[in-house]
Amino acid sequence: MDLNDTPELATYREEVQAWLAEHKTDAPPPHGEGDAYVAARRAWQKQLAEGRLAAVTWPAEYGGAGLGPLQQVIVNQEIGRAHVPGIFDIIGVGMLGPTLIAHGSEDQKQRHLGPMLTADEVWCQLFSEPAAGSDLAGVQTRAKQQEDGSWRLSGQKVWTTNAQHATFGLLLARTNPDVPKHKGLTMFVVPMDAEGVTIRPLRQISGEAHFNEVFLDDVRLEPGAEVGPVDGGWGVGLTTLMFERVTIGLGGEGFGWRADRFAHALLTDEACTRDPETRHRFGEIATEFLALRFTGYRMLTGLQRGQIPGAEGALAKVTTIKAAIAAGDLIVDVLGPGGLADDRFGELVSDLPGLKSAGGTEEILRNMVGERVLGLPPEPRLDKGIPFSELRAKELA
Amino acid sequence: MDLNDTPELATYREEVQAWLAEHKTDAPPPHGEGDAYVAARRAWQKQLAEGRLAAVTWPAEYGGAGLGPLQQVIVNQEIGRAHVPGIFDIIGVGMLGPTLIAHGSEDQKQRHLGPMLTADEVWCQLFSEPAAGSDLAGVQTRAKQQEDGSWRLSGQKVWTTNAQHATFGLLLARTNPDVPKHKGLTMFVVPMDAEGVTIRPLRQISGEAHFNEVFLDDVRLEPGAEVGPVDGGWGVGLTTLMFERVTIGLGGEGFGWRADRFAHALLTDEACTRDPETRHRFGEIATEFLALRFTGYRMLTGLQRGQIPGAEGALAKVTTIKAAIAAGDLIVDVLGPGGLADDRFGELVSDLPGLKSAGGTEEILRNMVGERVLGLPPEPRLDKGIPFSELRAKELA
Amino acid sequence: MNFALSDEQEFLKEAARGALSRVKTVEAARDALDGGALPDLWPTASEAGWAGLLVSEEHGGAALQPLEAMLVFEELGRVLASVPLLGHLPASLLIDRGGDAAVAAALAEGTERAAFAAARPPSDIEDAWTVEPELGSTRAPAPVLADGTVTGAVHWVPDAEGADHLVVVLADGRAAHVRAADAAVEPTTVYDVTRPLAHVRFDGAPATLLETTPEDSAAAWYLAQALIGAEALGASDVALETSVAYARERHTFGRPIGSYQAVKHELVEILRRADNARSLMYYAGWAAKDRPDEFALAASAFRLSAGKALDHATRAQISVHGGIGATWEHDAPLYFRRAQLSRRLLGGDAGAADRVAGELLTQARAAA
Amino acid sequence: MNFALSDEQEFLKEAARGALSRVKTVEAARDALDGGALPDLWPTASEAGWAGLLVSEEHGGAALQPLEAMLVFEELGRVLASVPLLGHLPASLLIDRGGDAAVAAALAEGTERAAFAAARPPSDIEDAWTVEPELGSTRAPAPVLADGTVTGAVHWVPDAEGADHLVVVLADGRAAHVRAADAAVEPTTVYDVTRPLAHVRFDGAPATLLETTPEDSAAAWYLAQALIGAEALGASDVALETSVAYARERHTFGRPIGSYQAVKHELVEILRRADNARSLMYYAGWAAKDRPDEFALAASAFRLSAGKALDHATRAQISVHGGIGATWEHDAPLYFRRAQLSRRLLGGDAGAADRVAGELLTQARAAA
Repeated sequence: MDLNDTPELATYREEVQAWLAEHKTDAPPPHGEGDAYVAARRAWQKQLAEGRLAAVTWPAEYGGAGLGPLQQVIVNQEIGRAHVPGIFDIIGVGMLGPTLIAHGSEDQKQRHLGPMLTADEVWCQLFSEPAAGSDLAGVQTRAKQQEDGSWRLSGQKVWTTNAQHATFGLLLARTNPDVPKHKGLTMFVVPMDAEGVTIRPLRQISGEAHFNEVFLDDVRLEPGAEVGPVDGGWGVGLTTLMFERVTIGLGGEGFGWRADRFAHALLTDEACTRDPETRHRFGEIATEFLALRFTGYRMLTGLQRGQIPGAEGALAKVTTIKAAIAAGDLIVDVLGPGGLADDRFGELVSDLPGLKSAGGTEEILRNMVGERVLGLPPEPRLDKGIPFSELRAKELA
Repeated sequence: MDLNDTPELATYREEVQAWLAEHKTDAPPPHGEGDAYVAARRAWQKQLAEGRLAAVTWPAEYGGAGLGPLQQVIVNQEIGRAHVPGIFDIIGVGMLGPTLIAHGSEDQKQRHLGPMLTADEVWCQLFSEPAAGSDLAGVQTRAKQQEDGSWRLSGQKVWTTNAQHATFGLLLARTNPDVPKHKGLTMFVVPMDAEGVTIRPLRQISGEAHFNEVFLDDVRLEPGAEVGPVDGGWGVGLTTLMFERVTIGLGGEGFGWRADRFAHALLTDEACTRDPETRHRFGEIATEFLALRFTGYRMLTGLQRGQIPGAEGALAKVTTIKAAIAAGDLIVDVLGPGGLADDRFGELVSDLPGLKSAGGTEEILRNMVGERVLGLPPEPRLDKGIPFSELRAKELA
Repeated sequence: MNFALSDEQEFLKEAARGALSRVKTVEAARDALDGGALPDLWPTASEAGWAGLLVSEEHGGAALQPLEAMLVFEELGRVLASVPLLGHLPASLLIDRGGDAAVAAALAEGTERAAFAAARPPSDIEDAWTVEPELGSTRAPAPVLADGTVTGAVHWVPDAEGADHLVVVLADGRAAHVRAADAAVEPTTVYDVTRPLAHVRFDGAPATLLETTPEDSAAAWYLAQALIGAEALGASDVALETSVAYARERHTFGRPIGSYQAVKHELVEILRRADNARSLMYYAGWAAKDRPDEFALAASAFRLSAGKALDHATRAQISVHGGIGATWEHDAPLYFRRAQLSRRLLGGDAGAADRVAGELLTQARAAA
Repeated sequence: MNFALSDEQEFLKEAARGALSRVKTVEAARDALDGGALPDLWPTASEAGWAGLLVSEEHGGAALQPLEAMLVFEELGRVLASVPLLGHLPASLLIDRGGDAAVAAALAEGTERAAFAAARPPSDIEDAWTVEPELGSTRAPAPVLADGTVTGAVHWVPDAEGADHLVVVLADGRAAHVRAADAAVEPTTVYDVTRPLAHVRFDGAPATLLETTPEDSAAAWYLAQALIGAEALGASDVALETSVAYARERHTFGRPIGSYQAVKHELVEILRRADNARSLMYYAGWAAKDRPDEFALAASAFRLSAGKALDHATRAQISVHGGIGATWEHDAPLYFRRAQLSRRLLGGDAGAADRVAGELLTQARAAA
């Protein structure tokens, strides 16, 4: 039980601190709005990349630092302490880049990883669809190969972060509807400026638009746009989801959902800090956030020993959302209607019900953990082995 | 919106009051232990029967008063006000008698209803089995008809109230294992003193034995012991369950689970009655008990208009258990370890987790309401149409 | 014994639903979030006779009971209709009982509007009449009357904007009538734009003491509690209906999502809570008429039960609908906003829970 | 950074599990409900070195850390083993630091036993050292020391029966050593017969003031909190294991019940809570050693998290098992009894929640 750095890590931390001390004056503020701010964030990611702090765990040959999760955490911690923002394209560098490294062709790696790392090209993830959320393998976006080996793409994607900034998207499409649904999918690289791509912002309860809808109307893709084998897209997608889970599982404190922050909020009403019920509710919420922090350290210890992350991340996500919802409710209960008027808390209350569905609904996560970790039997699956085209017909019946 | 008696009901209430005023001196105390007490309770039921207060809703021809649910409630209320116990054999008179009236042969009615009503013969319900709880149609107790038309019965029943006092039991057995499970069941009248019947008390968490296990080892039943058609037992059983649901749904206050009782308990620690959290928790619990009381009046209004009870009863049962558990927890939280030492509350805390399963688990009740009331689709059923013998083989595999 | 709605009451509900169906209130609620104007439903309310629902016949009202008012609010809640009756009805009740007859008649007719600067009655452990604070958990003392003028502030007052008359409950529990023009009314909305609120400040405002008792002021407070509850119950029913419809038709893994226990049981939980709340609405309605001494308990229990039912229902509605349920275009967030503000209004659901406990503990002490 | 157990710690757990596996402790717990005697596991505890686990080497102890003690308690909790270490370990810690060396050595060896008449340290809103009352929600003042004698009462003291020494925390936070023979120890058990308790009354009992600080007394209190948590975590894991096994093999409607979402999600909830509690146990163990100023927060959070995990786990265990889970013959009720008493012991889970809030609010005030 030891949270101290080994000598090597301590040295690495000093190097990171030194780099940040030297460059932090170039950094934009941690939060901001508008195109100019996005541009500044992209420029700052480029600087971080040059300092080898943007993709700590990527292999050196692709511009990463070729280091482990502990070094990644040290970078995150020091970036936090320096009060500067981290990389802009978390989805690209954190999830899609690693997917390309694992499944992409050498050409794709050479062409895409560099600009992704420097944020010269931002990426977005085009997996979810209106009718394929929990059941991701149910994607209906259709890709048909042409005589010349090129592809024609039609369909609709949703919940796409950064689509408006993205040069490329990693897209899951159905290439063969006449086989069971997991078997007829292929992953593609899509240029977001291609003809037929339309992006529409999707507003949340709070009015903010953190996501987009992306419409694909007979979009042409060059031959070789596929990532991994044709009809082998499901396996490629699972890699992305695995990296997504690590990011979300360790991410809670990144949103600023921390016990100390909520304690600070309660102090705006000193009287409530003496109310037994408020203290009891806060104590229980804070306990969940503390648990998340130290679960994070346990996950890291596992990652560093080469264990593949999975269940803990799923449970951590459930706890994160549950605790953050309870925290928002408590603070607004204490402050009254005026508390809802405060954007910090009003938005917290507003955004969280939606986040329950992001990155896998709670039901899906609990099924996954129940079956993979506890070894409980799965639900009867009525869609097993049935060609996708038949399934659709059944649903529409 | 009117809770007053109509003139006729007011008159009936006065008659009931008058009868109770005259006879209450003969009544045993509402609670007690031991054989002598049981004997006194049975004698008291006999007196109530003579006063036509034991089976208010039974037809007059079978010794009932031939009246409606409102009169039944008036009798319950006045018996409560008089601080005398009600009938002893609630299961017989409340659920099994009505089942015989609906499905029994004229001989069975003539033979059994009279002694049941006077508690000269107490009855018990032999439906549940160790492997057939939620899934009642899965009963394995086997009944085989002999050349002479008699039956041979073997199996095990569980959760049987009053088995130790019972002269007869109403038993659900499998008469044809080679058809789907709902189709091969038959209902029987079983003499509890028959050779091969063994009764074993089943202790609860609290140490009390409210239930029994009943073992049936090649028990012989006379020809004509079946109630309703052979292989038609499922329909007969549903009748019993419907009457059971009414009893449970309206029963909460019968257990003494009432907001006022718990308020009184909290007064043992005056300090807690000023604690905001205790007040908040109690207010929420009390609100559920109040809702149950007035849901009861709504159900009665429906019954009196001839509506068949069902879902409301199921939801009322869920609320009753949920609120009673919360009440026990609150009181013991307030009183501390000494509260658990108090039998009233210690037993409340102990018995309730078990009662969650009695009369249908919460899951089963929610499925039922979701499908019958909200019209939600059922779960895929893997046992539909499969002969019972095959199902068993699969489970044991 | 008959514990169901009468035919007249059923008809009142249907009529209200019909009248409200002519306006796209839910769409209007969404547009209002982007600054759009809400439709003026006051004419509808006046024509339907809701303005004078609780005013006596001698003042031209319908002289109906709180239960009828709750039934109307149930319908308003179903469609998130913004009609300033939450302020008007309790205020008109008090004016009718002890105020200017001409004003009472104008309020009944709907040619003038009143709002209610409510104060929460004392409890078994709190002996002051208190009002909503601007921020925080400590309730503020109610305004005071001295030589014919009222001084004090009441925050988050529903429907005060555009009202002609204010009925303000005073620190001693009596109620006074103030012309809205004589008070400083600072309109505001927060989170749920269908609920117009205001900070109302009295700085020596000329006032007429009503010939009503503190018991009348308390009845008006509990009436407001019951109306918030009825509105919540109506909204909860819609959240259930839309969620059930979606769960029947939306498929995942080859099955309708409503066939999965997690979804099915969650939807049944909405029904269970709403069913309990409905029983308590009937209790509150019955008590208001036949058991006035139980109205504080009944109205508080109903408001708590319905408020918690709506809070749960709107969260379930969002999660059953998946991501789409949390988008601007969907109705679910509008019902969620209603739930979140109502939960904290006029003492809050938590205050209602405390009041239920207080009433029952008082009974128990008396019985002991 | 390495946030996992060391090989030595894993070995300590395995050794404890092995030692306890030789006694049918769960069966004994059931028989004890009918008046049977519990097996005396003190010899096992002494041989295993648990008695001197926290005593310094100079007094013949193992000089291990609180985390090691928690790991042993996790194993005790798994099998509901009744070993009087909850009283002995905190008491031996204080005697070792500031008491009679010979006594410390005897406690380390296990030839003599000590119990801990604990007092809860002051918080940000409560400035007194308080002890458990006999009944009710108002905590009592800790005993006082005057001219060498202690006077006062402490209720529900674990393991006091049969102890040779009592360490009592005083109203000023210091700790005193009293020979058990000089105090009135009234043994009692309530609900969970595997947990021997006692009402301890000091009526001018001769006492020796320990050379320890109030900080040491506080550390002993939080150690006891962490031990209750560890015990609960172990019991929760067993509730999960037995429930999962049953859910995989028990069929209803032609499927294992574990394939139904209602059951599956409930079992995952046990895992989620236990997993959070385990992270906090590591936090408490790490803080005890490397961040003493965070031990109050860490131990309280761990006790709360593990206590609530066990409460939920034992209820789920009973309901997953259906009716059979609520019968005398089944183990589930024994774990349920453990959960229900532990929840209310030594300040209770609720007290731990309050302490978590108090510690964080204090930090926030300091930072503000």
